[in-house]
Amino acid sequence: MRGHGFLLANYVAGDSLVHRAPLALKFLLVFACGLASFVTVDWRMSLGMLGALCGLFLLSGAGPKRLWGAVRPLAAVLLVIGLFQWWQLGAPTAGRIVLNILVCVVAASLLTATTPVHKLLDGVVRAAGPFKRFGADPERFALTIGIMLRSIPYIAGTFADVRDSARARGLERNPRALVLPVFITSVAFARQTGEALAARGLGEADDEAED
Amino acid sequence: MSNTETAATKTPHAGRRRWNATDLGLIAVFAALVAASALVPGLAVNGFGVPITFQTLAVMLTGLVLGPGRGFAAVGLYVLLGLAGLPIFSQGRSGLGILAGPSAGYIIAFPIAAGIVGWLATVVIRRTIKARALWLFLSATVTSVVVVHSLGIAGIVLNTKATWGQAFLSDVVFYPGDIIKNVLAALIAVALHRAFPDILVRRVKRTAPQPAQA
Amino acid sequence: MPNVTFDQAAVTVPVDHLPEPKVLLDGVNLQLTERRVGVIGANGSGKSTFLRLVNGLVQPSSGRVLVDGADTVRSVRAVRRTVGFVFTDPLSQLVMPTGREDVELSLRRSVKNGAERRRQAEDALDRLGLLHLADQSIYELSGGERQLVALAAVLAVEPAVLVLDEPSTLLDLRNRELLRRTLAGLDQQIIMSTHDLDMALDMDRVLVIDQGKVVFDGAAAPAVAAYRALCLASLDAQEAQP
Amino acid sequence: MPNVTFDQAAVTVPVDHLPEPKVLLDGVNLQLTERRVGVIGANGSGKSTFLRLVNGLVQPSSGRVLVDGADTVRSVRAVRRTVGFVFTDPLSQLVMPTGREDVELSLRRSVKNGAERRRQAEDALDRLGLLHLADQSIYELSGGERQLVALAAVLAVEPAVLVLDEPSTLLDLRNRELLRRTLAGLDQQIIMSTHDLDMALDMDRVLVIDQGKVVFDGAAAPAVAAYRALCLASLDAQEAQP
Ligand SMILES: Nc1ncnc2c1ncn2[C@@H]1O[C@H](COP(=O)(O)OP(=O)(O)OP(=O)(O)O)[C@@H](O)[C@H]1O
Ligand SMILES: Nc1ncnc2c1ncn2[C@@H]1O[C@H](COP(=O)(O)OP(=O)(O)OP(=O)(O)O)[C@@H](O)[C@H]1O
Ligand SMILES: O=C(O)CCCC[C@@H]1SC[C@@H]2NC(=O)N[C@@H]21
Ligand SMILES: [Mg+2]
Ligand SMILES: [Mg+2]
Repeated sequence: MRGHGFLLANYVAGDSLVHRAPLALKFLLVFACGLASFVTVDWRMSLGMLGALCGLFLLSGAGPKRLWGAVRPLAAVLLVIGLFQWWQLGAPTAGRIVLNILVCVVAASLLTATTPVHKLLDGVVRAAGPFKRFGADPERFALTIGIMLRSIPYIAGTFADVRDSARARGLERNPRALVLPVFITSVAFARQTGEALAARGLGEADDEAED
Repeated sequence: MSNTETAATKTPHAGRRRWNATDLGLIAVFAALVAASALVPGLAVNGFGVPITFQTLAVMLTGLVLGPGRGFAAVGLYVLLGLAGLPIFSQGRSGLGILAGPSAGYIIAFPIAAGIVGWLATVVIRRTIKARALWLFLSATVTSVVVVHSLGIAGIVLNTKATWGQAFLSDVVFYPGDIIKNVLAALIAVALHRAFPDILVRRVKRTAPQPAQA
Repeated sequence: MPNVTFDQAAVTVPVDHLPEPKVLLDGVNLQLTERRVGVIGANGSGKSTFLRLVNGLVQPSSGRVLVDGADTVRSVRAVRRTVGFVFTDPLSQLVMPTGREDVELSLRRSVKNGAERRRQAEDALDRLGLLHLADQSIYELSGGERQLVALAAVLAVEPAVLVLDEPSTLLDLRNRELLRRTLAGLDQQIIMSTHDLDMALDMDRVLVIDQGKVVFDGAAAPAVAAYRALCLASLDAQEAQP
Repeated sequence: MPNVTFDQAAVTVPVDHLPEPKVLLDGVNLQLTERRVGVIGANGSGKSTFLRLVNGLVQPSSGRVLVDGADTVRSVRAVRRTVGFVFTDPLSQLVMPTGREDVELSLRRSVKNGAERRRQAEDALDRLGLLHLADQSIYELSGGERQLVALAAVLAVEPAVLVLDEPSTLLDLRNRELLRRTLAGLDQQIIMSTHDLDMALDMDRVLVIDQGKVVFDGAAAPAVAAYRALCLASLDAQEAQP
């Protein structure tokens, strides 16, 4: 679980059109998809968008497995929402809602699957540049985002690991042994990551600069 | 060598302490925790399509464990990335459009709530050893009523054509769940403070003054 | 002694970017009835996968694994009652904030009375000389102290089969000796992987695993010799390469 | 060689359930200028604390630690540029999904240009013979490969001092030998803790730490002998007790 693209597909090296597209453009696409999902009124339009995005994703060479990997964690949620909305608002609306969510997920994965992490960080650093004068530190901001993106699959992974260690001791029915460790391991992971960065001189505030 | 020069610039506790790498790690991971909590399917939905979610648990826990500054930053980062297009709002939604929807008030309230409950937690941790869980629970519940639910209701009224009364009634359904989640958040927070005693109130003090010269 | 049987057990996992699934363990056929069984082999050879099969943490993709006749897939719960498991990384095993709480958690299933549980937990910690660290956060223990606490948590419940995945990696000379003596004093069956070849030499039977296959199975001394030969061969191969 | 100076450095931490703060390290006075310094001692004696002082991951509660004259508290950034740190578990150190990205992360601070960074990262991986693994997920690497990738990420920024906390514990025979050879080929000053006494014997100077104090400081062979004696004494004391 740990190493897998969860919600966001992992980067796949490549030289496709999507890989070479400027980061700003890809981000704009993600952003637009987020907006569009509130504007589209017809499920057929959503379906069209989803189809186009999936096409782009496959064009990038990242493969259908990765695409499915990113979407899979949401499958249960989407099924529940879909059925519930169908019952409440009818099939077309339910379809639109579910498709719109998929559009957002695939768009975000398209960005992460075709952009190496350091380019993403460079992009954030550039975007946050103007806030420097208000005391922001773009480099550290970008680093934090980088760690967060990496932590989502990690946390999902700890669920599995914790279940393993509870099972190994025959405690798989003990809610305390299942819930608490997820949080404890996540915090431990956070501190470990922080220390690992600090040891490499990353992420610390400038001590030479104003303090 | 550089002693005289650095002595002047390094005043560790004057003014705001700057975050170190560990703080950044904590902010990032708690933001991720909130994101992960949004994906746990929220079954019931109130009249305006706002689901019951585990976000409130994660948001309160973030404040209770990280304190005001880092708590606000972590949940703020989560909201920012969600608005930017990462599918991490409830039910995998994302984007600026959410600000026009019925959840808008709740989402805006999240970082503020984390900040306030974080401040309360600092006070509780400094003052108490026993019954910490109870005080933390009370802090979370007061914050959730005063900040999350009131801003949430305001959001519903603003973004839908509902009256205050309708909005209030639709919000009330969340209370039982939120209270249970706050109990959990408080219990987990107490355990986390035991596992990581220096996470919020820094215990390590520099005892002896620095020798001026070697 | 209990009887751990591998019946054509194989483990394969699909890997994202490979067309074929990866073979972690390849059709293992064995009956383990000795009191002390050692498992040695290179990093990534499949030792942990092998051990995890014994208590059902990993399920065979084909074939079966039986502990005293109970299938690790169909009767997981029975198997887990018989088999205790110690992870290499103590932090992936310790789930409570302090050592005491963690050992007590282990005992929850077998000891219902709270006071008695507490007594037994302290006992277990004391046997490894850890009582003074019982209430310290596990994140503030040193690496070796943590590994001992993890061991205490599993030893406390006295399982009939004890599976240990490299239990001595973080231990110092003294605690390694303590672990050796502790294990020597136990009546349970022990199945243990280790990179510490001295420890392997104590075993009644040693398996050498290489690339998912059991390539040697026999007495300790020749097994260790076989493993050393394997290592040297691969080092020489690498030397020759560039 | 760089000069690492401990000037009455002590580390104490308050522990919740204890009335007195705990002493982790007790007024250490040392100058380390040798090329290879080993640190050995029992579990919980204070080795990791000692090593962490060198790059400011732990701050002295009193006294000072200087690296080439720079104080580890007042000039952390300068110190961290000079001192690279390798943790026991490479997975806790590698923060990016692939080796290449992790090494590039290391270089972020010093190299602003993306293409140049990429080139230097490949260089760093190539120097340890790891280029062919650059794009593999770190979870799919073997233990030894992972440890070497972690080392490459630290070496990429060319630190003058390399601190390693038990780098070989998770490694098999072959990878241990590989790590040894790699370390032997480096120009940096190396300060390393280890429970592997063979590895300690390679060092130019070895410190034995016991209960927060440096109880021996000298050549490798007598240091290892002193440590063995210490262990035996404490084991005998325990035997005698019950
Ligand atoms: N879920 C998985 N998916 C893909 N590969 C895996 C998975 N689990 C293990 N592996 C791979 O299977 C091989 C065997 O792993 P295993 O953990 O059993 O090795 P090991 O002998 O215990 O090694 P070590 O001595 O380093 O602990 C390794 O190459 C590992 O990378
Ligand atoms: N933050 C802390 N709070 C309280 N005690 C601590 C803390 N950190 C470490 N200790 C204690 O300090 C002692 C020294 O720890 P340290 O990690 O330096 O030992 P070590 O020599 O590296 O041991 P090992 O060989 O097991 O890694 C241990 O007894 C540990 O329990
Ligand atoms: O769409 C979102 O991401 C936000 C959903 C907000 C849900 C609110 S938070 C307070 C209240 N308690 C719940 O369980 N759900 C609502
Ligand atoms: Mg293993
Ligand atoms: Mg240590």
